[in-house]
Amino acid sequence: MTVKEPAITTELVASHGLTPDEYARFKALIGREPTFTELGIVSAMWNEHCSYKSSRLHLKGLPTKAPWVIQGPGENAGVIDIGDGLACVFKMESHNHPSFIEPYQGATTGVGGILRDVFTMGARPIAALNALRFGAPEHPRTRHLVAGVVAGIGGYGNSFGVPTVAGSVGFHTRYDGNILVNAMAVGIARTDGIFYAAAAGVGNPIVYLGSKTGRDGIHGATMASAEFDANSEEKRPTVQVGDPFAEKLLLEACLELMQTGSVIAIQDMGAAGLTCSAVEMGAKGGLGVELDLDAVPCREEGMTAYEMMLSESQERMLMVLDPARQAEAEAIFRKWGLDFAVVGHTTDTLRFVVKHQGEVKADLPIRELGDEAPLYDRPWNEPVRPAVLDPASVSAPVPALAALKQLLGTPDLSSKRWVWEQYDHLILGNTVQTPGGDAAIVRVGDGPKGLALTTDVTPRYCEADPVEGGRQAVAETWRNITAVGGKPLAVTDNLNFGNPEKPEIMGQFVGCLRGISEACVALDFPIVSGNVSLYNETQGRSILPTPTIGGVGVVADVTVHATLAFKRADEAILLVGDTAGWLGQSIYLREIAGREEGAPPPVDLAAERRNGDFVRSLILDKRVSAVHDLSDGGLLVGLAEMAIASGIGADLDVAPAGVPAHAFWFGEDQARYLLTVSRDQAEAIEADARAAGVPLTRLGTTGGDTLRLNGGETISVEELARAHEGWLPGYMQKSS
Amino acid sequence: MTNPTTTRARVTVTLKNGVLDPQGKAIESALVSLGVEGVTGVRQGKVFDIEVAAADPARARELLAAASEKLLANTVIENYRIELVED
Amino acid sequence: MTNPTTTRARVTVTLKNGVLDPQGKAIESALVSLGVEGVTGVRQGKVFDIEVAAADPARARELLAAASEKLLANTVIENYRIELVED
Amino acid sequence: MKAAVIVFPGSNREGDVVRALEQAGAEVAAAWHADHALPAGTDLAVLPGGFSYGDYLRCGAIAARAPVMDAVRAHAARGGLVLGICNGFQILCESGLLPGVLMRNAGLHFICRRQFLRVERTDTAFTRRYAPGQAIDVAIAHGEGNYVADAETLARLEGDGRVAFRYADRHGAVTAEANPNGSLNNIAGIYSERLNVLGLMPHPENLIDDLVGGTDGRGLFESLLAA
Ligand SMILES: Nc1ncnc2c1ncn2[C@@H]1O[C@H](COP(=O)(O)OP(=O)(O)O)[C@@H](O)[C@H]1O
Ligand SMILES: [Mg+2]
Repeated sequence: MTVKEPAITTELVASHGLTPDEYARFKALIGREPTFTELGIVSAMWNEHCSYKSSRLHLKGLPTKAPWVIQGPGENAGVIDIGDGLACVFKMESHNHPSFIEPYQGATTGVGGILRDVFTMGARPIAALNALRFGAPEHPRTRHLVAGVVAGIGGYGNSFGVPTVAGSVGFHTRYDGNILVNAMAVGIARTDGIFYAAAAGVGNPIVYLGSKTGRDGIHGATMASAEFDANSEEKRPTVQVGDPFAEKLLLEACLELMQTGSVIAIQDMGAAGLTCSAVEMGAKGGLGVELDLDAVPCREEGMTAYEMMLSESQERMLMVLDPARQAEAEAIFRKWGLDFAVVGHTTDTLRFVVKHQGEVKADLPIRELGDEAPLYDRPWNEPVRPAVLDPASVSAPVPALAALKQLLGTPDLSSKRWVWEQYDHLILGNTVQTPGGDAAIVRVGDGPKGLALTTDVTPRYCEADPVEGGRQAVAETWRNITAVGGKPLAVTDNLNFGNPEKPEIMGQFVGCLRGISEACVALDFPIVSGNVSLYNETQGRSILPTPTIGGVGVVADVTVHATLAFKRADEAILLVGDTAGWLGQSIYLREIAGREEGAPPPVDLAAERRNGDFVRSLILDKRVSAVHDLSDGGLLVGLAEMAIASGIGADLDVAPAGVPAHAFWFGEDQARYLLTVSRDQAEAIEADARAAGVPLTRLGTTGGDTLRLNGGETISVEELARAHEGWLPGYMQKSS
Repeated sequence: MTNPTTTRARVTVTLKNGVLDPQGKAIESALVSLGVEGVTGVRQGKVFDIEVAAADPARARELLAAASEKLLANTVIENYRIELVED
Repeated sequence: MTNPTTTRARVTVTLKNGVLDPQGKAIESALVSLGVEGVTGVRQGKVFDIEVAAADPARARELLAAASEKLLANTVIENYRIELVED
Repeated sequence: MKAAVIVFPGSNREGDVVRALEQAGAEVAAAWHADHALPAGTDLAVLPGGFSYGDYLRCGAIAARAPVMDAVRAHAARGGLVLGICNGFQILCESGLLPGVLMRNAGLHFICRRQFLRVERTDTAFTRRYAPGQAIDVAIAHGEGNYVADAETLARLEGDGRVAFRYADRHGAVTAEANPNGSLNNIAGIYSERLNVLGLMPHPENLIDDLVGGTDGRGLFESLLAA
């Protein structure tokens, strides 16, 4: 049964997302009209997602090198050396659009995809993280999206068996039509056991592994199907369904197979499945690839070459195997109940040849598919920097502690316990620091080494000033790792922006990247992997620029780390870092004063480093009992979080000098930490800070079960805890 | 035995064609290994047995359609079917 | 379009009377809070659409009963019902 | 003590329980779902947590019918010890080794958090290292842990003292607020008639280390080793 393929028309080309110029370029490259299958292949290879055509130019400038970087961007995930022959493999990826359409399945397949990226490189996943942005709580779809996305992330990770240990959740009306679901996975491999995508050797078998291929997620073409197939809607679900069980088996089978030494190259099938994976393996290895689609395990009957090449069915892998070990490899996959099929071989022709039912469906130059992909230097506008907001111009309508309680119960600052309690964060028995702290700490094997992990970004800062916002995202990531005693090593990024064809959006992108680069250089914090998600825009309104940063640090001995909870009464509370009372773009300004304006807090990277290194050395010398970095909401919010986590109160007796009180308490100045130390240590630490050039202020003392400001206002810790813990579960219970 | 002012109904929710059904797949292979011969395909769906406070069948269907659209079925990947139960 | 040597069937598995159904209860209250009026009871069950390689209906039923008893239903708390689908 | 930890496709907490057993001094071997026998000399068969066969259909349903379960049944019938944790508990119920079923949590969400349990009796092979009525701090991580049984079964379990653990508050008080999933009578774990089979939803194997939450889970494994 052969299906008649549609003729290549201008409309068909356009519906594949290719511009007339791009199509002309492709035709020139191959010297003839493409076949329908070839059109599908090039549309997949040259779309934004695979080709990075709008962003590639700017990504080139990112700092990606350091002595401990084993593999930077360009492979399935980044790899860093964490000592003792071990490597940490990690990456973050978005699944924004699918999660908006179908939150549960969109999120599951996002988690599945990023886990696959990590174990494709030979690493066993040991932790997952996520960064989520939803629309305004009042928006009619928000509750449904939150419920579905959270259940989906848990549904996949819990079943797969990886602890989900950290993340972030934010709400803003600018995400009403485009939520963000960024998922990060972290794995551990031996430094001598990393696997790459580059094929090697002519005539080696290309093997398909995992689940069968269905008509999942074949976009581009769904359209043209009017004449192609009347039932296309039913037949080609645009939403993929995740199967964590299959992925768990795939993980075990792949790692077992890698042990045998039979794997020459491996690539997971992600976006544009078979097309991208096969082309990349060949192009990276300087080889041609010939596929025979008759051998592809299919879930449905009558699948065409076009459909097989574009299917995004999940839980699939492509490998180049040592032919001598093929039988051994197949036995492993059969044992795990997975499909195993030789679907092609490597060639020395540098052509990408696809055969189906005895016909050649595609015959393309393999390197050019990637190398000759369009590259755009899109015009961009230098963003206008907003004026600095004078804190004295911001009124303080409510007393500080009343404002504090209100802030703790706002969507952005409220506890996200409702979310992370749906994630198994304890499995594997190595979660030394659970969600709720500054960074999670996961022990590596039986220790003593551990990893400190976090994801961060402050989109409102990025919107107001992309460069400063980019710097801040990296700085906060670095700070969160530092606050638990970790040594920050490297980051992955997930750059979520609107339509890059608009110069102001491109300006945000370029600006954020510049800020990110500066901070990564200054903090010795290279970028080893990442993902770009553009066109997050509905009806002309884009999301807030959201370059999520995922950070990894190493904790040399997990028995020496810090948590944010107060440990006991009668300890000194110290503030590290300068406080100018920066209210521009603060949560206080938005939630209490009802304004969203001003320049975001400036990031002094030298101060970040100086203050952070000082705090880390105190932690490693076991001189502090609790540490928390300051970010959203400022000083009092940070202090309240330390009190709530412990049930212990505090007495603050510092009179803010030269700064309006509410700006002191709620300003979002950067490079700051709160510490507690035993009272007899305080003076020595103050002296050390002075010597190191680190600003340090004594704020007060822990104790009791209330917060007290300068002997005046008080509020019970319990009342604060109720406000903090109450909002999200209360919101999720209400009817939409 | 039923209250004359209520209607009983069954809503059946099934996956659309072509949507992967991991559950069906796992059940199918379990049946094979349990020695149940000849099973060549399994797809799993849900049923909801519902009682609605509406005596009029048209009104009952209306309520059930609302329930299905809003909650019972995920219409991106599932179809639903409403049947009223006669006693 | 079906193969004449196979039979298609639907097995419906429902909770026995008296067995608590937390999911059904939760759906009921969710429907209420979604503003779907008049739902006075929900019980959730499962359906399995199965193809068996048996042309003879009696033989097909036999296989499906085996599948249900051995796996599809937990007969401690669930009932099952087999219907053959006519084309 | 020789323990056999049984791995099904989709098991995922087998490593956690192996670590707890080994730390307590057990000799641990792995068994595979397709095996027809337990490793020679097995004293204790352990069904670990996870999502066996994806937990599709019903939790534990497919695993309960795997070949290795005949061997587990025979082992139990001989009076051998069997421990099922979380998915393992679900498998024991599905296989008929323990009565009742575990249904969807009353709140319908998967819940992962720390949870206190009251130890109901300390004269069994699993709990002799605990004090009677002791409140232990362990972890739960499940979506379907809502224990349900018919009235008669429940009365028999209670009458025979076969409830092993109940969800409780930090003082050991068994209250509705302390019940995370809606289980009848706050039941977190039950024994078989001869007290040689224990199924429980919580994860004592994740609380064996001061650095990772605490050590209240150790008592269970140390009890077994003292058996
Ligand atoms: N989606 C999520 N998944 C897991 N943990 C989360 C999630 N959202 C927030 N958390 C956790 O809640 C705590 C507070 O989050 P956040 O306010 O973003 O921390 P910080 O200000 O230190 O970056 C962190 O421990 C974080 O890991
Ligand atoms: Mg922090």
